[in-house]
Amino acid sequence: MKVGVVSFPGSNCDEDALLAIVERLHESAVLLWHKDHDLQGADVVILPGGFSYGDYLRSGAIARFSPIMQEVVAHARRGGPVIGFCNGFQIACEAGLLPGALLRNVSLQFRSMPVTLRVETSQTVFTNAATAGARLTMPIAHGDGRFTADADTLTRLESEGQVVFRYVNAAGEPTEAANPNGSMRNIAGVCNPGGTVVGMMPHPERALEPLLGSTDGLVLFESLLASVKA
Amino acid sequence: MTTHATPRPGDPAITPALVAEHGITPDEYDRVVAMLGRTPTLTEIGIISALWSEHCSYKHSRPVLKTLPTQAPWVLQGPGENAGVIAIGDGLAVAFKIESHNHPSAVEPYQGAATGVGGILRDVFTMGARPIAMLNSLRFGSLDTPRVRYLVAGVVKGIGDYGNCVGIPTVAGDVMFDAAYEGNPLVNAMCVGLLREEELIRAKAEGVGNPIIAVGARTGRDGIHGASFASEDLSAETEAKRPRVQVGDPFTEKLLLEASLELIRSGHIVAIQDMGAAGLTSSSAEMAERGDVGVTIDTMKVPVREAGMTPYEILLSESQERMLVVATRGREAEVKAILAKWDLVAEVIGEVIAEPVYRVTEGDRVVAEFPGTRLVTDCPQYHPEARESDAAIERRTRDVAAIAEQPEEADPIWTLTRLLEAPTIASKRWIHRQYDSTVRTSTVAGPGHADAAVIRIRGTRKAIAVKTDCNGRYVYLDPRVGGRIAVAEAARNVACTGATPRAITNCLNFGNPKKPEVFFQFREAVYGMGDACRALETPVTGGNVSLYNENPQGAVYPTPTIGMVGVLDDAAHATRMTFTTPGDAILLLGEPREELGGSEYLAWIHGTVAGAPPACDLDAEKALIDAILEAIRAGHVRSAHDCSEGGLGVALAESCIADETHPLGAEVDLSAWPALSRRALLFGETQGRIIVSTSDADAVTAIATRHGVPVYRIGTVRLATDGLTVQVGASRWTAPLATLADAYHGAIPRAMSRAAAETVGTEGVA
Amino acid sequence: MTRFVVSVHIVPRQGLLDPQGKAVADSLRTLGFAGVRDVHVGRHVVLELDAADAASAERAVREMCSHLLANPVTEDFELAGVRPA
Amino acid sequence: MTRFVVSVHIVPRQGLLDPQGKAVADSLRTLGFAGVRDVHVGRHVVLELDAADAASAERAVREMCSHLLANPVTEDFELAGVRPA
Ligand SMILES: Nc1ncnc2c1ncn2[C@@H]1O[C@H](COP(=O)(O)OP(=O)(O)O)[C@@H](O)[C@H]1O
Ligand SMILES: [Mg+2]
Repeated sequence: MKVGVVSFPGSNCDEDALLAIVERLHESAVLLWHKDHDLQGADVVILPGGFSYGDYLRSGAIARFSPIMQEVVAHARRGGPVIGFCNGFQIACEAGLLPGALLRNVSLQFRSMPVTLRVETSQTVFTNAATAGARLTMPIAHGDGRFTADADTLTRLESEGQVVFRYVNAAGEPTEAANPNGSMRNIAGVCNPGGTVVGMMPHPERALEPLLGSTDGLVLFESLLASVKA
Repeated sequence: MTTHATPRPGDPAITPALVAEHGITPDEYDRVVAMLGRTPTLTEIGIISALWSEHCSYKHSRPVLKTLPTQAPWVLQGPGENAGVIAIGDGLAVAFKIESHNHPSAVEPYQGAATGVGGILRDVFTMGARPIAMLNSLRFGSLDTPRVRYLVAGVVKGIGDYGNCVGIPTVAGDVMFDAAYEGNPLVNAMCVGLLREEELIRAKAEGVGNPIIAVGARTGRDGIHGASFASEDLSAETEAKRPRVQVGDPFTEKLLLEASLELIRSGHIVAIQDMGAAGLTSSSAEMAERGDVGVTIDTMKVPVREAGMTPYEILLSESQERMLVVATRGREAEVKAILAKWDLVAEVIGEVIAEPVYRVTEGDRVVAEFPGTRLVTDCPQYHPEARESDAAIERRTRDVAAIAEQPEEADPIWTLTRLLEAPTIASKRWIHRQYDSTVRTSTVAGPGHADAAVIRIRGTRKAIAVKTDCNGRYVYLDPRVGGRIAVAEAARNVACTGATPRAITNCLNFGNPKKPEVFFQFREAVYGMGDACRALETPVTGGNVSLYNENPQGAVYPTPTIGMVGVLDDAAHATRMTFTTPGDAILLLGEPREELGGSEYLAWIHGTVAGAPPACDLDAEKALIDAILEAIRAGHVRSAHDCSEGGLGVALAESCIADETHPLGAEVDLSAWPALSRRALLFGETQGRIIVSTSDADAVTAIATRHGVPVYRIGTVRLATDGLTVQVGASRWTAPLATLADAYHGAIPRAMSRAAAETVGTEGVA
Repeated sequence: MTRFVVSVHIVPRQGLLDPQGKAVADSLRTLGFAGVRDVHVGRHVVLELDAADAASAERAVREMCSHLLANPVTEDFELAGVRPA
Repeated sequence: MTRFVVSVHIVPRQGLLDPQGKAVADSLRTLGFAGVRDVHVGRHVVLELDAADAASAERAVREMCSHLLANPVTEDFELAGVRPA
């Protein structure tokens, strides 16, 4: 498997994502430069976290127009796997790869802390090795994570199984207190209808080693490996 | 030699008033005239005012700073560069530095703090190091006032937004609240970077004919005279200087970081320096001085943001996110190509020259010219008078034992709960959850988890531990002892995680040095730091002096903030502060004494800052550090937490509740010290003590004893539902953990929730 | 070509949660401005651009808004003014 | 008491760096809007409030701006409109 990690100007989790693939999964990975039009043969694209273009106008708004994004969108349209973490999720929404938008946290503050997620579907390229209902702990670190969509979109997401993760408390319930950013219906991650494009605010690439406190992010990468190798 | 420079048409005449406005004394002016052999131009006056400001010249502090120890086999770069550097083995090195942004933050907390972070980042990456961690040391007045809450909210958001955007984890720090900082908050930011030893680059201009290149953001009119502004007392007039604030652009900083590291690795450049305080002026003059070469700069070639900027403005602008580079002649195109890749501008603006002058031109007109490097070296040095203030002596010698207990103190749980909600002691989570602490996937112990932050070094088994510390109250009451404690506490915190303390950087926040009592504090505190650095083998590799932190109400507590760096040979040894396992033995390393002076207990419960601060026995501190390190490395230690503000009682409670997701109880018997008053035993801040939890009390006891460290088994870790039980003699009290945790974790969020009304103007960018 | 200054308002779509507006309203009331009923915070973007005439400046800015400046999912925009620079 | 809608523009002070404006301008040019010279991004605040008359609504909002809505160090504000709700 070959993973392409896009480096936008202002990406700052691109190296973390690359090392996750290379050091933890022992698969090959390359950085994809935003000015290029070349996916370098990547089977999978990661849109990493960070502050692309400073997120100055709106998170992800400017990055979406990078030359490389045309190729990423084309790859996704062909059914190629794409996952966006944090800023990558915001970019994917802005680019129309995923529905909805990510607005300023309801607290109006940046939030950096571990959260508990409930896996809502295993029918995606990135969650097929997990069981629906499983709980995962991993860090978030964002100021604009409040997932928002209109009522019709929300209904469709729920009925089509496109809600991938929800913020839950220790008992597994999606309560208001467990929601770090005020997202609608505690949504932490969503996917496209085919389950090939996933976006999520939390950072699974920061939860791959016991030394760093959690290995719960591994299941996403294992799922990916299983689908790509299948 | 004589130098030549002609005034620009329209320049004002050089009058005593104009000279005074630039903060230049008549004596200093005479020195300038003697140096030049003529009347200086306005541009030259501007240059002198910046370079001879306290901020750039250290004219009041240098002789005292020279007494600090700066050497050890692992020190690769001591004071004098953009940052200090120590070797950590495996061919790797760590660059680190702390800097203040107190004055800008007092005026505009959001931008002031943000640009402070930006500046210290640049200091580290200009050494060739990739930043891997940020710390912040903050001092504010009482959270009861709206202005303070506004400052706290703005400063924290500014620090967070900048570091988060650049993508450097902010992992540790320290915060204290005291009325002494009311008008003068302290905002000190520290950055730590990692490099390979051979990548170390110094900011030394070399090679006649080499081009000097301005890199990064364009120069605007912002922050003109920030450096001399940082050297004045805050007053109503300062308010009028508001437009001088600078606005930070962390996105450009991130690009500049990547471009600079790529430049340094490319081999196309010989030197690089941040255009920090006093901008182009100080960066170019300092680079020339270090290389002992001449330079010439044409202000018309500097990329500007606004039309019509004068040489004076261009030289003194403190626009952020800019660098000055000396490249190898003939490589200009390569340098520009690297910057262009990152969408940044680079323009050749000058040259290293054989002629021993510092020259600034505007096109063909020479607007400033100084002989050789005398612009830097001729700055006067002052040896101000030092005298301890009577007020400090009076406070120190007050008999604090005579202060009567309040009736509620009959129940020490009441006192403990009050102390846990003192903002200085309470959890700082409201602050650090606004900081991305896990980006770069190397944070082994982040803020609030351990006495210091632990960052693993990829590709090795190693990790580093970092922490800032300083109790300004101690320094105020006894500067020498307070200076020692600041270093000792930082070392102890780092050692509690399992790291060997290796070196410090420091930020000396004091009042007006021309006042004898302030200079006394300064001199004695630095001597105290030096004592401790020698005893603990942690030399000083750099730092920053911030004077004039005072307003008409008086000076801040003298606050020599210490930034300590330690090294763990095995990241797996990283040890946290909270209990982990019911049934573990709780040991106290070190000896409680009857020391209440300078305590948070007196300040918070009794509103009194008085008494002698706790003694600091440096030999005992060294033995304690050696003992805890040996015990941790032998694998015997489950948690380690030092006793600081709030003493043994608070440290025990923190060991139970600091990790909100995993609280544990404890049962503790402190009957072994019948001679001590109960409040000194529980809340006195005797130094040199660590609480350890262990499954092998005998092994830890044997190690401590071998190092000559007193060790006591004081209790056992229990389930959370058992609460915290403390027994002294025949009396026994139990506190439910929920009560303690609510006080500790809820205090600052509760205080700040009142702040919503004051913080909207601090929005900053999205 | 003439230089024009065009300003646009980009506002959160009606009915969406506007925490910033709410925080401002709460703060204002806390500060004693009891008459405040409701507050909404949007963006005010001022563009200086060269165009053949006012109409084409306006057309260009509308296009910028629907392309980049406003998020079609959550925001509405309106032109607030076009004038020669 | 009448209900008024007052809108204000809060813009970065002239001469100060406006990173947001710069990023947007750069991006618009990259998108092909070559005529864009300069962009500034500020806030557009719409307040609904009860006041005796338009003049006192305006007075109140000016006070809110200098107290809370605009950062006096880095921003300027201007009233953009007052109308009955
Ligand atoms: N401003 C801050 N930013 C990040 N972390 C902080 C800050 N202030 C305190 N912390 C963290 O909170 C914990 C407790 O700090 P402190 O009370 O200073 O410890 P100690 O009393 O042992 O020196 C440490 O992990 C420290 O790094
Ligand atoms: Mg503490």
